[in-house]
Amino acid sequence: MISLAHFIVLGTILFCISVAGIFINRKNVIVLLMAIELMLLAVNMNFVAFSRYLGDPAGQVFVFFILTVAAAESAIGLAILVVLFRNRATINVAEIDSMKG
Amino acid sequence: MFANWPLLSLLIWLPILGAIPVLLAGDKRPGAARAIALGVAVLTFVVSLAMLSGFNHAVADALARSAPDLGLLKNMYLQENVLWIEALNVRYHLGVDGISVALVLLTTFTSVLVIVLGWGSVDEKVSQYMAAMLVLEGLMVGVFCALDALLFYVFFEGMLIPMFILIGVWGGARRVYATLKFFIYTFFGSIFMLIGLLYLYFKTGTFELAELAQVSLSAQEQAWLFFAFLIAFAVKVPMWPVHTWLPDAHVEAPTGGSVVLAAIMLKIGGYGFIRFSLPIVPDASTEYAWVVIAMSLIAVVYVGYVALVQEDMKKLIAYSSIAHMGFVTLGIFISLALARGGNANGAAIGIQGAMVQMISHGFISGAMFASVGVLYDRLHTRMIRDYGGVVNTMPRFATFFVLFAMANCGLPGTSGFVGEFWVILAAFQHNPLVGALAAFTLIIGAAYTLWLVKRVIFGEVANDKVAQLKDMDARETFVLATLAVAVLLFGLWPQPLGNLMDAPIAELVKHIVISKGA
Amino acid sequence: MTQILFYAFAAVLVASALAVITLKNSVHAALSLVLTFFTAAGIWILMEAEFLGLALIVVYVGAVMVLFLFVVMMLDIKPESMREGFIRFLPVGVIVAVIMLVEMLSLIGLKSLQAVPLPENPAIAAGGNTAWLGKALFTQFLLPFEIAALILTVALIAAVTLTLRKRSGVRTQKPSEQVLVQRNERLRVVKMASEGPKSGDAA
Amino acid sequence: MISLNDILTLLPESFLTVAICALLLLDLFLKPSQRSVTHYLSIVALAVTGWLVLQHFGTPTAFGGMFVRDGIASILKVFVLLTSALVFVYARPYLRDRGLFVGEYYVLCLFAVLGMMLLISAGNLVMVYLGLELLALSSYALVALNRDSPLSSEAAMKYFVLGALASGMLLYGMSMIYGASGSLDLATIHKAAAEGTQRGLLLFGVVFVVVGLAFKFGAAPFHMWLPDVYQGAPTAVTAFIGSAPKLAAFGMAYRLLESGLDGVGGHWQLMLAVLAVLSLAIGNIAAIMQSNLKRMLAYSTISHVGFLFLGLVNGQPEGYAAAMFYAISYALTAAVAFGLILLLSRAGFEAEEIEDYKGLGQRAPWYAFLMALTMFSLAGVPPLFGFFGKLLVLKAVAVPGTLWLAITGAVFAIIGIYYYLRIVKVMYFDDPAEGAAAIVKPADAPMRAVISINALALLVLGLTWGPLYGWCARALGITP
Amino acid sequence: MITPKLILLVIALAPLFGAIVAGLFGRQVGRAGAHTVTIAGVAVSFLLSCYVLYQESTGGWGVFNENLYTWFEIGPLSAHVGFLVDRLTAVMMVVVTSVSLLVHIYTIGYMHEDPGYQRFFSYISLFTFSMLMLVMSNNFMQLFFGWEAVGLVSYLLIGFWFKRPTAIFANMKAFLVNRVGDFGFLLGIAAVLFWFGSLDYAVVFKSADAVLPGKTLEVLAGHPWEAATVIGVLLFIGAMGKSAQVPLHVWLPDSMEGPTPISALIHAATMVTAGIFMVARMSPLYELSETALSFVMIIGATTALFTGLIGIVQNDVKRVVAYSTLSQLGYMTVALGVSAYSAAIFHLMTHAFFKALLFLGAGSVIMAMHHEQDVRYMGGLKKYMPITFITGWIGTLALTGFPGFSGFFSKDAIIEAVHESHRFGSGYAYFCVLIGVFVTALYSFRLIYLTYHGKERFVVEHKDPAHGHGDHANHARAEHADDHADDHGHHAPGHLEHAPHESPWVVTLPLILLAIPSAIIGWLTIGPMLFGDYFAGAIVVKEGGPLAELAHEWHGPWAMVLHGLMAPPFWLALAGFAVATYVYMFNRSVADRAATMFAPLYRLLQNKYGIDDLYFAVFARGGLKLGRGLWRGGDVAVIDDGIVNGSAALVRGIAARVRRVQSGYLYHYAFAMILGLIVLLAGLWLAR
Repeated sequence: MISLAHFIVLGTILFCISVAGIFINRKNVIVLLMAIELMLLAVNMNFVAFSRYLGDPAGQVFVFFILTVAAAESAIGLAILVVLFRNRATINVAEIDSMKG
Repeated sequence: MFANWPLLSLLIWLPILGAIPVLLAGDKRPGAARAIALGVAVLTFVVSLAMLSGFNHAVADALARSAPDLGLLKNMYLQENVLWIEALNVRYHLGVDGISVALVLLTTFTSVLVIVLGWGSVDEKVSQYMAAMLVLEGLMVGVFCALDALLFYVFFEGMLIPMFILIGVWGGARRVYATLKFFIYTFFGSIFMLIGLLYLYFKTGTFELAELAQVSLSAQEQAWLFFAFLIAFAVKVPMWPVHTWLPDAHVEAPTGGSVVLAAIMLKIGGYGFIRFSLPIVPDASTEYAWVVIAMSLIAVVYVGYVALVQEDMKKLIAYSSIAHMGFVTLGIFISLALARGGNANGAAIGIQGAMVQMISHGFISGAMFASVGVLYDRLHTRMIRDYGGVVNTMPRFATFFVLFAMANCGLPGTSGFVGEFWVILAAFQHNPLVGALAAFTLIIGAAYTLWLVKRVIFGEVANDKVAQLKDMDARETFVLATLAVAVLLFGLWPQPLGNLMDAPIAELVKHIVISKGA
Repeated sequence: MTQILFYAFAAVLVASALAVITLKNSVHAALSLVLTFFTAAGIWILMEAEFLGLALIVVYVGAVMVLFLFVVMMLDIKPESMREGFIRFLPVGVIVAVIMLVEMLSLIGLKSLQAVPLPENPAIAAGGNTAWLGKALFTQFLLPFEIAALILTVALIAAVTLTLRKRSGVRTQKPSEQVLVQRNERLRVVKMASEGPKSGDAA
Repeated sequence: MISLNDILTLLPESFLTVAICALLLLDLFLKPSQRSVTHYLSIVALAVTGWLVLQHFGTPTAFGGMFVRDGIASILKVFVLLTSALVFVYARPYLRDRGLFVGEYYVLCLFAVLGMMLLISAGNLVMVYLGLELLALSSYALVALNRDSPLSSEAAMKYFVLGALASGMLLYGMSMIYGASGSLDLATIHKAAAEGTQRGLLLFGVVFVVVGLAFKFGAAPFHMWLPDVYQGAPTAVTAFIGSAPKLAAFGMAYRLLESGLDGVGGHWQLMLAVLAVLSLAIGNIAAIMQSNLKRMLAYSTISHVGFLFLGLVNGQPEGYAAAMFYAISYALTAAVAFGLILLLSRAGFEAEEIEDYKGLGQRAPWYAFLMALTMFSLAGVPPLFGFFGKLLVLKAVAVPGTLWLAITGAVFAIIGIYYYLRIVKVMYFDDPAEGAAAIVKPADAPMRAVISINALALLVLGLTWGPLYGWCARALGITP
Repeated sequence: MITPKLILLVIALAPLFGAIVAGLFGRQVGRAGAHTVTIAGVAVSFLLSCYVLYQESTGGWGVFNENLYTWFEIGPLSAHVGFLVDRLTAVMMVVVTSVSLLVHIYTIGYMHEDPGYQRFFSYISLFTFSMLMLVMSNNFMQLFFGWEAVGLVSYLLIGFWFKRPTAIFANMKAFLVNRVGDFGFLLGIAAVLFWFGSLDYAVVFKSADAVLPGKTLEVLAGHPWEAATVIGVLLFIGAMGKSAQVPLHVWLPDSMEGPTPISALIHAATMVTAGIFMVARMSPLYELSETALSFVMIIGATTALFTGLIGIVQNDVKRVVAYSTLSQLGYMTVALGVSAYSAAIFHLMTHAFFKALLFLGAGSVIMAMHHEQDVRYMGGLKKYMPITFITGWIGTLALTGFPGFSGFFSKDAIIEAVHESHRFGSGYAYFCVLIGVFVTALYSFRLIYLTYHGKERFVVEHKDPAHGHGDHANHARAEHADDHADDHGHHAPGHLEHAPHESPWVVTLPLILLAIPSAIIGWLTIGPMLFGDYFAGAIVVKEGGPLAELAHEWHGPWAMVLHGLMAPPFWLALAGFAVATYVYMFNRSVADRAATMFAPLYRLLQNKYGIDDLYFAVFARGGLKLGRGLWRGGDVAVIDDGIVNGSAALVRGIAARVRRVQSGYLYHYAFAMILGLIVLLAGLWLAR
């Protein structure tokens, strides 16, 4: 039978992949957003697993909220992205450094 | 009759609040601003005289009632004690003993003169200048009256703001550097004291100086606290090697600023040693007295030599101030060592000497800076080489200047002599070598002062500028004459000061001999 | 059986996740993210979290990813331009990721987790996963539920505020005006004097 | 089940929600010229909410512990509402000059306020998360509010991505805590943490939670977003996110760390200590070199966060009280600071370069004076408000064991003093630059009145801060 | 009611009153008013002093010792203003007031052209007051007051012509050198307080024998010093400053920059003898330390001989007299050193008269020569100014100790005393004082001859009215230009507009009045003062002091004169006289040949043994160098640039680096966060 550890490890791996994605990718903001979605997925994975193994609905309810918020979040994120693109005609992260120091 | 008025609060808040109408008068109407400021300052001075009489009455009553000796810092008069921050048990606790009274009087007295000095020499942003001066006065009085450590600290730090502005706005060419240096230096010193106080609060749950004086502390705690206090007050005094802010500040500050700085602010350092270091950490102070003594002696000799070669009059006087303040710290810590050595009389002489030295240095250095100001207002240079033979064109000024110079090299009959003499006597009893090094000031002090006099006052008229100098007007004469009277008075009749400070010093000596190691 | 499925799903999941962050073309990345979500949903269903599994697919694949693709299309970014210097940073990323993975795994303490027994699924008693969740959601978690609604409102307002803008020079029908139109705005009756020859002005 | 009590307990929040929705609708029917109605109504809404917060009805907790209403919550909420109201007042002229005087600004701000209130009252990880997101999402949108400004959108982008990353980490931590304690309810977690079940997993989660917190506060090394956002966002927005959210962040920290994870205090206290020192160092040192006032204030914020953390590292009620007091004092001071920038800026001229303040002492003595007060307060010079915040915090750590922290704080305070004094220096010691007009708008009397009061309050509170601290202390159950 | 107290107060305060009136209200009272009031004041105190002396000598009063005013009183330490008047004091008072009075009168003539007339009178009266306070003091505190006060006045008077660079240099030098002495003096007082716990003479002297012996001070470990020696030496350092003993003698010759009356009053008759008086006063302490006394004696002997030698090669009238003063002070000091205190005081008295006489005479000559002071441009003045000439001879005879004249008695007594003494170094001292006699005679008669005898070495030319009061500036800068002698200053040395003439009576009268005691006072007073017990009680000498020895073979002044004619000093003096006569009357060339022959020696004397140059190089230049080093090296370089600004720069440097971390790139920010996370995790990992 699959133990809780399996799921947690899976979640951890996902988490690390998303982290790696965030700064391997130095160009495309959209991919950054996707990486963040991956991170949330990892979190959800943990919650589901824990809730299942604790036999407690709270975890899964939390996942439900996370999904909701994540949707809202990506909506706003993409909106900002569009505004940025309108102003800069690019979403290349390497070119977005007008404020520094 | 005044004994039961809130005189101290009056002394603190009168000038501070008095600054508001001065500001309202605005820079457009400098005349009004000056008048109001002078009025406020004079009034404050009058109140401080009332305070003196009230104090004397109170003391007399206490003696009449043969009130029991409550112990150090408890025999305070004209006390005002209100709970300020009840969560931290911080109290708005004011009170004075002889030591404070002397210094408060010095403050109010000097402030009047400073306002009068600024009357003519400051002509831009007059109202702001006067207001800053008044605020400064109030805060300084507060420092000398506070019996609650935190209250003390608040006044102690608050002073920096007006002084910062004074130097920065009305200062000379490098004023920004000077004033920032002044502020950060002092802030640097005091913040460690703050931590020390907080630690004490953690130990005792109070900021009452009298309580703190009683708390027992381990040797290690005392050592830490001692150095925390040392940094704070050494910077303020200032002692070598943290003295370098003073010359810059003095050089750049407007005349009034220099006078206040030299006459009063430096005293706060010495006062701090007497109010904090000695009572709270007597053992550590004894153990590390040699450090302070060494620093003071360096101040006397090293700084004396440095003063010798200054080309800027103000800088020279600034360095001489450092050297003279060296006697204050020397006297204080010598006495500590003596007291621990069982020589209470010697200790009393030493601390008395230190205190008298503080007061007299207040007059003398103030007078010296005022004199330089008089010259500066005319030629707008402080460089010694730009002067020479001033006596030919300004005989009256020259007379005063020579008098103050003589006081500065501690000629008997001037107040400058008394303090130094007593401190040297005490120092000799501690260790003849220390005494000898201290007495070296007789030579080096005379050297730099008289050389200054020779180059500035005597000789042929150096240049046409000097040839066109006008002698002092009534206002300047008034200021210098007043100071001259003070200098001679306390030189020939120091007894009043002695009487004023005898009791608290005796208390202090009695206190510091008791080890409080836990 | 479940084990095999789990490992299969997990493998695909990780692979597609890696694809998301490595693929050159944003569209491809988005699609592989979709795949990731599908497999994740599968795993959840393995864990008897059916509702969330389906919700994931509906919400993400159905809404979020479409939104992503929409934006990608809208901004039409050149794929090749978006991947320069990728190789350069790959090692750093890999190293960091690995370090983190090691740290995390060693800290989580898998031993104790393996020991955790799988309890009888309470959802079954509650009449299915959905009912089980629903009950919790609408009793204990009512307040958060309301707040989630607020959050969505905010998202709505925000998105509109940021993106909606009135373009000038675009002709559109204004029904409100069409409805409110008046008769006299449509046709104007012009009164004019009748034509007739007059004495004296014959040319 | 929901009782009337739950509703009553939640009355302030509920009212605010209703008010927001009402405003949102009302705003649709207002002509731009009537926008002031929205402005004043939203201030009224905040005021009424504040009044409701101060009423003593309802129960300490509602919705089965989801929502906590205790003394701390009330204090923090009151000041959140107060500072937000202040910011509204200060922001109006600025917004009007830049065509940003739109209903959305107010609605989003109010939503953010609501988020803060919920965050402050959160009794459950879910509530923490949702409150946080409500706040965060509104803030993202606000930063990007000026759609035509490249800087704003860039700032928003950075803020958004990093924020999402942070909340991802926070969630990951929460999931671990959930796994360890078997509950999302902070009270239960508190118990579990105390008992030490699944300690390893719990601690593992704590790390991520602390990271999430640090990000929200802007503590180094999770501060990177802060300077860019402060600089890029329209000043009106900077003023908002620069002041009130610090209070909310403190509330969040208190809920998570004290109410939740007190049992493993030793660990997070150490982490906070490290972050505090880092923030003090980076904030103070980096601020020295700044030429943009908003950016400088951003770094100073970081350093202040470092100080605030000092209050938390001992996990003692006194420490929390001190930190809370510090947060309040900081929020009020920051409001003035940004308010003055708003006041001095005008159409086509952001008064955000330090150079712009040359000779202000001559051009606008009164505002220069207020700015000086603010700077000295931020620098922590008595008798100003800011000093006493520092005092209390230092007092909290000036005990055997953490004395080194006090000394570190002190040393960096000395470095910090420099850049605040620099502003005063520029205003008073430098002469006005060529063609620098009298830069105070004659219009908008209420704003000038309010900001004057607010600035003078820094002085007055400096002399009479006792009751305020007493309030905080009582809220944390300290009996003087 | 006339009490002694009142009388003494009047004596002290009368000059002070004069000084205040002349000083503060000089413009109001005018010149005449100024000198009238001051002279009146001094005259009063002179007469009363004589009365006091009479009372003391006849024992009418006994020892008067009272405190008049408490300066301060803290705990045990109290300092008073009080008078201790016994015979010693009385003698000093008379000497001071009498010389002062005469100098006052003399000044009327000498300074009559000077714009600073009132100021001058105010100063000298002030000086008289300070000097009286010094001698009448009954405690160390007041002694030090007077000590410093006379120093101040001397400072002001040397620099009286404050436009002269040389003058203002000389007065600073004088003050500083005196300060070196005071340095020791003050420490001496501190030591007294340390061991006696009091500053009152009476207390200290009474308990001296009980307290001091056995007490030691160990400043350098392993080198205990006797208390008595420490006190003695320290106090004597003060005396060395005031009384210009080697090596602190350098200020006195330069002090001749001051107006001549000052040189007479302060730098010959009174102030410089304060040191002698002080040691005599402290005899109860000195008697307790052989070491201290030997020290005193050797210093004195050295001064007596070597400064005299310098006098031979000086050409400035006043400087010659100044060096002779130094040498005579040396004699007094030697006397102290052999505990012949009364001899010292005796010589002090006689010296006061004849040295004042010589100085005033020199002044009179200088006036006649229109402020030309160089003897090489004088000569043959006897026919122009007979009174000055005669009195000058009397003074010289007294100085050289011609039997019968006052100087003879005092000096011979000292020499004999030294001869009798067996103290360490007395041999050397005896040698010095003997040779000193020869040297004294040599330079004294050289001076006389060069001044009054021989042919005139100055030219009288009648100046055309056109050139005269030339522009102020150029010759005010000229070395010897007095501001009140403009119309002479720009002349080639030795050129006079009109022939020299005898000075007015205000000048000659004091000369005459001084000549009388110079001649006879010795004869009259030696008996009681030296060999009687006149100073008993005032001066304490251990059993078998040299004077006691001498007292045995004392048969009255006449016998002493006769005996003196056989004694070596007389023959030495005669030799000196002979040499001087031969060289300067008949064969001037010898002098020049000698100068060339012993060139090195001559140069050595010319440079005053190079001591001045040495001091200037070491203390003045060295001090400045040191100061500059400490300032630039210590304050500026290390503390300011190093620590203060250095740390600021350091912070700024770090800041610049820290800024660069904030690169503006999103992925860097994210990277920072993740790094932070990793670090925290690692920390936890380690903490586990």
